[in-house]
Amino acid sequence: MAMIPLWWYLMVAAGLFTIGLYGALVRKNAVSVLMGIELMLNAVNVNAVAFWRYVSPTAKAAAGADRPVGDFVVGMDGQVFAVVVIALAAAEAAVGLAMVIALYRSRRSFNLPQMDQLQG
Amino acid sequence: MVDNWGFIAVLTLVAFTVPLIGLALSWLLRPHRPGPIKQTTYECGLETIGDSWVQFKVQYYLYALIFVLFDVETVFLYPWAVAFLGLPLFALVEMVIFLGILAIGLIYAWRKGALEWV
Amino acid sequence: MMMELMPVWLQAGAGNPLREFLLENILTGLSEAWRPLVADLLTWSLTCALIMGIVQVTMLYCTLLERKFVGRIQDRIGPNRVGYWGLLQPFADMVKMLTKEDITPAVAHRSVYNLGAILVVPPAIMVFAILPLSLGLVASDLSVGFLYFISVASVVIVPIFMAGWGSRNKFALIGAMRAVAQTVSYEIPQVLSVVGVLLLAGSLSTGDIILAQGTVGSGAQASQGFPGGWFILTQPIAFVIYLMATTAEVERTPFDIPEAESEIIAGYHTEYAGIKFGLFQLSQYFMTIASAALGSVLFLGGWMSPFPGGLLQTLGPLNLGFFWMGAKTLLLILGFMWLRGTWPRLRSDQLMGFAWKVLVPLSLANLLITALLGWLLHGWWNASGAQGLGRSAVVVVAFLAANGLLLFGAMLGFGRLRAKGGRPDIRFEATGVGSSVEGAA
Amino acid sequence: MSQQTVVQLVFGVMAALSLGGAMGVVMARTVFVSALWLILSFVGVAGLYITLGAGFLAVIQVLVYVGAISVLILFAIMLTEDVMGDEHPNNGQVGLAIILLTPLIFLLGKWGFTANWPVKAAAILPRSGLSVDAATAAALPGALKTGDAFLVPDSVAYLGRVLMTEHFLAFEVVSVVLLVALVGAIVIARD
Repeated sequence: MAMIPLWWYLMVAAGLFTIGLYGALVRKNAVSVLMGIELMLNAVNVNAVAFWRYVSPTAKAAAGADRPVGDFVVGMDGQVFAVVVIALAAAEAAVGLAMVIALYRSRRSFNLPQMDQLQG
Repeated sequence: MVDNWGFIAVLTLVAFTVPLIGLALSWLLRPHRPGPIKQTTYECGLETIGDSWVQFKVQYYLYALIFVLFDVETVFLYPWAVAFLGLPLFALVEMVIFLGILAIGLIYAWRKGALEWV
Repeated sequence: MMMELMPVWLQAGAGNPLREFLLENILTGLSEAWRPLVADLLTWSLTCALIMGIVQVTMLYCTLLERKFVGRIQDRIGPNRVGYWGLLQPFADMVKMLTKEDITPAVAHRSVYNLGAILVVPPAIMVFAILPLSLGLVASDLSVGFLYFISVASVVIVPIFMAGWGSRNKFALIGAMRAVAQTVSYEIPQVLSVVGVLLLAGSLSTGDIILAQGTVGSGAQASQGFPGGWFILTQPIAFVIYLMATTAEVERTPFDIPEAESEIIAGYHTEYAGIKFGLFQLSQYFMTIASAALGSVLFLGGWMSPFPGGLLQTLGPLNLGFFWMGAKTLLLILGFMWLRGTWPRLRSDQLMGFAWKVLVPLSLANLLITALLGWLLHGWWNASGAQGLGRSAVVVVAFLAANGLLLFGAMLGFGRLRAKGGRPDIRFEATGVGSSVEGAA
Repeated sequence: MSQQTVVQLVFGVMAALSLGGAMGVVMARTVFVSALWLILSFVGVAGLYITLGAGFLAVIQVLVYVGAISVLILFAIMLTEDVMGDEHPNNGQVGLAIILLTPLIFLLGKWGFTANWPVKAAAILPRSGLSVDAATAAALPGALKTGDAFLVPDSVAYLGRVLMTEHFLAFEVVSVVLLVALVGAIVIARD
């Protein structure tokens, strides 16, 4: 009866995740690999928020001064999860791209197949 | 809530039509006589030397980096600020710790010269 | 009480009289399933048309006003040939832009180049959704209103980057890089300065923020806002930071390094001609107007009359909210133009250093002081039961004193930093910007 | 009925934006264009959040992903010379990736579609502040009665309170993570 069934969101998230993983696996370019990882994180977030809206919210008695007892609010766990994931994605992108830049500087290349210093 | 976003959806469509209408009108009215000299890259009358897609210095990236982290910080700052006056003092302490940790980051960046434009 | 005077004409959904009228008189032939939806869509479209009309006309005459105003500052007359007092000049400009030949550089990345020009406009229009014209006259009073504005406005950097990169011109790309670096640097002080206001208002919605500024002397609870009147009184430093950061955000002089015409031709829109160039100008003016309107919402009480006791808030049956809102917005726009007419352009390093080394620490300190003082004052009147004008006076005086102290400390701190000579390339006094901080006291 | 059609249409557009953008990311030959597709995908995901009733997250998605992370990516691309990419942006793992990912998407789809997720009635309520009707009360486990106010809080203040009380540890850890990322990235990027 919901306007949009839950599984629609799950399908989109699955698609995003798979495409992101594909990008991360097949791209030579390090920045593109990071973009694939960002897509995967987005997929995770879509799932988290969809589950927050559809499944997780065991209604709990509202706490706090401005809500009368007897009202029920939906928990915010899924949203908090998504916000933290966004923050971590930002940190990941910052460090990851810094590494790309550092590698580029030492190898004059963007491409991961050439980053083989550790190969014996 | 639903209504508000519905309006924004309509406004988005309208917002995209505005530049398209402008372009369409101009396409009807303007002359079109391209030439090889006209279509050269504008560089004060000189020939362009080398590729125009030049490499930039790392300073730009450092600014963007600090920006991203502070942008994420504001994401946490806004819900806190809005809720603040209904919360106990504990919330203020938490936020002072949060801001303090990030201020250390800013000071570090400052000391390391990441804020210098060279 | 005032809400009853003013029906929610622009408010989406049920309760909008226009929507009710459409439902009852026009759309009677439709099936029950579609009637409300079509009514909604029609109402929204009409609202969009209204907003677009107002914004377009304001934009057109802002260009004229700016040329006249800057002209007067520079002892010129400004445009006066087309129409009486140059009143038809904007339309002449428009016709010129439309009929000019469009030149695309042969080496440009065509799709990115063209999309850049198209995409720069929609965000500048979309931000108007949350700006109220008057009481009850806000198209979309989102609960995340202010954040919506900031995030949609921040999208503009993407088309700017597309323009710079797609042109495949060194100057365009340098301009785009500068534009983005500057925009993102000043976005931080902009959002940080407003946090104090949001903390006192207790909401991100523009409607609530304005209402929170109308509680001078009332017995309102903290949940309905802080009883300090307009936020320019309790947050003067934040106001000045907001204005400076906004000027940089919309890339106006003295922060127009991205398009510094004497250095990099015209920045990211070097290669654009005719209407595409016009679209960039359009977007910039829209953003200027929207930022000024947001500034008046955040700090100047939005549609509220500046007189005590709501004098001249209504004239007979007419609510003058739109007049006050317009007047305050115009005031801030004139402020931007004044800046443009009188200040020299900053240097890149001064610009970036100023954002990160002055504005960000200052707004962080302001935020902490606001939180602490807000908490203390809140506790004080809860404990003492203070109410009315006396309480408002205490609040305003306390905040003004705190802001003064903060300013004094900041001047001292930055002065010492400079005196140490650790960073010879930051010369606040040379930019003149330090003195404008001083002027906020 | 009709409103449902429109909402589903909006969902369809947003899903198409996010998935199409994602396809663009992995298909584009130029890194810069790839990044532009990524931005489109981010916008689509923000739209999905709106259809889920998470307005704050949608706005944050645009602010952080479109306004900030994409800037980081674009700058990183600009810092390197070969912005045009090359003719062969993929490595030799395309076939292998497709072989691996086909069962993955199949399994994810199967689980998403067939698993019996315990969907709560809260999802049915289109907006906050609605009273609980009889059907909802029957569908919800727990002490919900018909007529109770049931709030799906879109309020940012509520999120703030939750962050400050229940989830304060995550909140503080995020600040440490951001600090570490800042220091680490500065050290790495400047030699």
